[in-house]
Amino acid sequence: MSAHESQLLQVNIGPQHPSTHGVFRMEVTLDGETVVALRPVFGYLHRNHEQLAEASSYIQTMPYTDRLDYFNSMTSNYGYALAVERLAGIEVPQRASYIRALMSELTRILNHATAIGFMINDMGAWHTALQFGMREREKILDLFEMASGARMMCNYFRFGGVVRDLPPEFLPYFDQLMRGLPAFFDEFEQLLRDNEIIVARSSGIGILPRDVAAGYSVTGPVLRGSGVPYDIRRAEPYGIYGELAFDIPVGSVGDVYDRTLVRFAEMRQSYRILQQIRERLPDTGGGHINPALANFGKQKALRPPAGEAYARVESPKGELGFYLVSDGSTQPYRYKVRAPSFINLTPLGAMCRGHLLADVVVILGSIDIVMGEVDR
Amino acid sequence: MVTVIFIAIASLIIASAVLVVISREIVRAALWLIATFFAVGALYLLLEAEFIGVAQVLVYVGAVSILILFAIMLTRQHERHEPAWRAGPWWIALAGVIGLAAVLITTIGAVPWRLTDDDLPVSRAPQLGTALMREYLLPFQLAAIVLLVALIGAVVIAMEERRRRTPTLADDIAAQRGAADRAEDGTP
Amino acid sequence: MSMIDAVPLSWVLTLAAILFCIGLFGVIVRRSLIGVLFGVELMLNAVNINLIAFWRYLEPNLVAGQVFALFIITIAAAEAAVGLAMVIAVYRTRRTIVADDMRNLQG
Amino acid sequence: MATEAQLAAERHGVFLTTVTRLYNWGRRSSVYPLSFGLACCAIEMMATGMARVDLARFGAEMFRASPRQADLMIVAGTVTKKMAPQVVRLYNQMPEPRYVISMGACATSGGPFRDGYNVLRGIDLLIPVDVYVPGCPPRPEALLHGLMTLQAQIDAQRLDAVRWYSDREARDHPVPSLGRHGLELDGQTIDPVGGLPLLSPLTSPHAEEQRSGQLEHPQEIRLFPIMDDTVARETPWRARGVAREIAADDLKRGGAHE
Amino acid sequence: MNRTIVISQILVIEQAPGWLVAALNHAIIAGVLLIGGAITMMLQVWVERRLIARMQDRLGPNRVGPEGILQSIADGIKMFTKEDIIPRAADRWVHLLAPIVALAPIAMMLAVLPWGRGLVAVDLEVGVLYIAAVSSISGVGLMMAGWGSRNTFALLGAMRSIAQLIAYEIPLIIALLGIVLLTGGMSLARMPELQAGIPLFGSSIPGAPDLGLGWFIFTPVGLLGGIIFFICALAEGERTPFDIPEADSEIVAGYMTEYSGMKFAVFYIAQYLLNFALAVLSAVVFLGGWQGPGVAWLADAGLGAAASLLSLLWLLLKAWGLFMLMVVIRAAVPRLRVDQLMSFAWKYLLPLALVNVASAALWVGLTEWSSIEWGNLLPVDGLAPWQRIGVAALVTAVINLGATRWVLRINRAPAAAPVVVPA
Repeated sequence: MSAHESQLLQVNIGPQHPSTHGVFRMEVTLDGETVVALRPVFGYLHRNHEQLAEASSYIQTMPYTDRLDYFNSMTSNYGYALAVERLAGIEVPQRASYIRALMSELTRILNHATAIGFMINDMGAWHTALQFGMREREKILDLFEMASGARMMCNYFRFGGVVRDLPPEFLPYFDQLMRGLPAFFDEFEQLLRDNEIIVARSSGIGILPRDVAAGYSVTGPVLRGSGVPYDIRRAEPYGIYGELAFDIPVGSVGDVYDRTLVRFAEMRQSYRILQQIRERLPDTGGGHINPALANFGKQKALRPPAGEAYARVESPKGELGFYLVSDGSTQPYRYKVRAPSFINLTPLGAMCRGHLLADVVVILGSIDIVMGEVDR
Repeated sequence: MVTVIFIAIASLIIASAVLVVISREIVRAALWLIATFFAVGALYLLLEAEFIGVAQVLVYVGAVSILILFAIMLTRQHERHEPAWRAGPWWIALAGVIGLAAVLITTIGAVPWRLTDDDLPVSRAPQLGTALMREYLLPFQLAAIVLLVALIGAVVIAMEERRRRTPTLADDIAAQRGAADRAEDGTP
Repeated sequence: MSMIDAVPLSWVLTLAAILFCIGLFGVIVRRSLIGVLFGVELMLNAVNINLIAFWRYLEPNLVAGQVFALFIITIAAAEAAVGLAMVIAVYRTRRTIVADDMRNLQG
Repeated sequence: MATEAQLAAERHGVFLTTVTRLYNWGRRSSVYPLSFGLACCAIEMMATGMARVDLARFGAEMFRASPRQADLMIVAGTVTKKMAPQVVRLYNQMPEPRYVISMGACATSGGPFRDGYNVLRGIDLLIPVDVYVPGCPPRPEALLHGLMTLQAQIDAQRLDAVRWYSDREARDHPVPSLGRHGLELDGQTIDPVGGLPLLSPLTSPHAEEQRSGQLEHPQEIRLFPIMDDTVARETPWRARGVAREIAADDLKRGGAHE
Repeated sequence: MNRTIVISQILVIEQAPGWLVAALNHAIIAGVLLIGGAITMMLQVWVERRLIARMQDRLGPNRVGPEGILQSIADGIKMFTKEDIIPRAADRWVHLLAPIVALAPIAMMLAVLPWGRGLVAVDLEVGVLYIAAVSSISGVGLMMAGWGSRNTFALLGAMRSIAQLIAYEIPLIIALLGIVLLTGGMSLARMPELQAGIPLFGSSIPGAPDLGLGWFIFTPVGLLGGIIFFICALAEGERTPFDIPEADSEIVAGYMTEYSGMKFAVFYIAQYLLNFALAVLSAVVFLGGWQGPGVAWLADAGLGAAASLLSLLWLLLKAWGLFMLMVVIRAAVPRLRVDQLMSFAWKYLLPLALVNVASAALWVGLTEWSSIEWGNLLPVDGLAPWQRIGVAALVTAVINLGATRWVLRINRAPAAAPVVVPA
């Protein structure tokens, strides 16, 4: 043992720790306060998601996908619905696609607003930034509740569409929200983007270079923050995303600050998409669901032909993929989730090395993980 | 009244000083040392040397002992007990020290001290300041230089070597690229 | 009622002498460098008590006693800083701060 | 704030009730929760502290990171078998008087993940729960109601009857470990897959909580329907080795999706 | 000139021995200060929770008593009846004594602060030095807590707090030193008395009314010193953005991780009292202390008691204002990192504080130059006092402004350099 090694300090952060975003554990080796090595330990929220899905019928899994990434139940629903539709060859009416995209983009705003808030919280702010994000989240959740009946676990998507059409009071409230959003973006950005301390805490921290990021196959704002303009909505358009105009914001350095800026910019892009959807929504044709599957009994009795399918969506955290193998029965033979939080977590150790203990929580916050998705 | 206070302070000084010397755990010894410093500061106040008393607390309790605790934590001495805290023939040392104390105390008792009847000056801090700036200006400057030298010396001695720094991912990549560039330039 | 009326000078000097001897004992018997430093600090404090006592009892109008005490405090602070820095440096290279283990001073 | 019984006792000039009222008033007005979230419900727990449903009004917004300074553990989310020992340990680290709110279906009973091999079927198998808040996840208002229920419970307690402050030596709750077949306590599996727990459910704090030490079906090997292919899903009631309660439970669910 | 209200004069007991009167005197003063401190601390907690709630669109505690003002009392009852846990691995006595060692010096600080016109418990000649000395003791308490708990997070928190304390104590004392030069003494009780008159010129203009506004903060030296002092006070009191010793998102609760019930409450009280004492100190040294419009007028009119009361109100107003500023800062910004904190102290505050001391010396030289010992070196001999002050203000303002800009520029330069961008 060299003189250097004996001075190292082992610290166990988690699974109960205020800033591990759930039940996540990090075994950190410290030299003074500098991180020499970091080993993520997870599995504290392993809830047998995939196994339960293989023992249930296809539609029974839909509520479980809500609980994968519990911030973004709508996009998880979307990914799973897309996979089953691809497996069974189900058509989706145009109006349903619009509603789905609308819900996805609302989810993205919700997720990014709270994710930035949580990250600033990890930097030591006293919940004020989080409060801003949560305030918008409540407004968006009101809309979700109007449409689906539930705040968080919406269970709104069905194979071939969504469970019910938007209620009449939805659009006025939606317009009201849209009127308030630009002011919220401005206020949020003004508060956080130019804050001297936040810039000092986040710029140059946790740099994930472009090729390393690609090597770790991270996706979402983490990858885009490193300067790779990769977005499933552009790379492999699903639903109506091929028809919508939006930009893919990318960072230049790949540090925590870039990831935050990418999230800010993505919220504005989502707003742009929402505006386009709002314009076209009244003219869309087709019902909210494919008439062949409008009856819930038919959804339950769905028996896709034997085969396999993979579908992916751009969840706010990155590429969310669902892989399904059917043997022709009412239950999937194999069900696998490619969870963005889990993949994005892999470079954490490399990103934290050489930084201080205080930076670790900020870097973790900038990755924006959800343990429900990591452990499944 | 004052006699009682003096005896209390004196016994605190001696008891904590003894505990400093015989405590096995180094952190406990350091804490007793702080108690000693504090009691000595109180004694100065009793002797109506307020400035020195406050300076004693500021320098010894506020700086030196904190420094000591810091050094203990840095050298990880708080994690181990000192099983053999005494060097071999400690009783010889004890006997010698007791002998020295006896000699000193006898001498103190033997000397006829010429006590003064002068009154204490009312404002003592300005007097001290003036003295430092006039009669003792050179020693004062020297003390400042000593402090500066000690400061720099301590920093130099305790400075960590730069190479022990753990490189970050970006540093690694930059180093690799630098090496690659150098290889490109260097190879003819 | 001030102290000079209540407490004879010899008591204060005796206190300082005892403190000095305790410090000396610590310096001799302590094995760790930090422990030795503790002893030195105790001895310096004993000297300071003497200086202040002489100033107060013998020459209260001369500030020399206080000035010297102040200088000793200064030097003690410098000594502690350098001493502890050396302790840390020694610990870095040898992983010990026990004085007996240091036979030679070569790095 | 005081219950009728207390008011009645006070009319009779019982001094202790006044002290009790003060004591209960202090405790109910200053419940510091442990900042501890497990899964989905944790987000709604945070939403409870935020602007719309302001938990701070009840003096309960001081989420403490250290269990030593917390009074209330809100078990918010699914407790997996890997996490259960940590939850019990955290509970043990909290100083008395301490309260537990089981928030959401998962913490109460395993919820939608009840069938999973890695999911504890309710945190009350290991630690006593004061208030259960149903929902998946419960709305913030529901958690607020849970807190107010807890406050009502605190109000009903009498200083001379509380279980803390007695001479009884403080005993930690037994911390299970994750063994080969699930959670183990003293080498015995206490929550076998699909089985019933060794520990009887611990109820409210004024009930003397004691380990029953009895296994309901000590010798029976219980198999979990999903894990064992001998168990036909369509006829769970015929499955060999499945406890009757579980079979009945599965029967209900089996009926639901036909 | 000792305007201290001597309580023994009120409680004249002819037969009582002198030491009994003195002891009673001290006991009463100490009692008043400690009870006042306890009430202040409770109000502080309530104000902080309500104010932060307002900044976050919430209501804050409002159920206990009118507008929730009894919240702290409920907290106190709860904490003092909670189980006291001493971890088995902890060092029992050190763990027990640590909160006391942390609180006691802060209570001792209250004694020398001048609370109003003539309201000072102990007028110490070396008051400023005493404050510095005593406030550094509580660091020992934190170290004891960190070490005695035998908890990694607690030890990390203690080490951080000590490192921070050492770094910020130096600019704090040097910032005070500038004012000591200005007043020519270290007595805290005298400082407000020297801040009478009108802004900047004090009472140097003959015939100008005594508005009690000659605060040091209106002079260039006092302004820079005050800003440095307030920043250091934030660090010393472990307030955001310098609350890294108890950063709960990193090291759980820092040195108090293992403390429960009563002992935790003592740490809590210590922290809030320290914040308040530092706010009062800032007010006394830089914001004129108890000086304010009306105090001098009341005193001249012969209403000494009323003047004292008004002066106490002025001081509390300033101190609470500063405390609320601390709260607002806490709700608005995240915390700095350890190394950033250190470099801020050593690279920004320390040089500025040193320049400020030089400015203060220049100020004293320009305004009070009267000796002919070294000849007519400074061209201010023929000027009236207020003209000298004008010249001094101009010179020191230029120096301080230049130094601030220079320090900001040289420190900003490397930070603005592009980060390594490995493509």
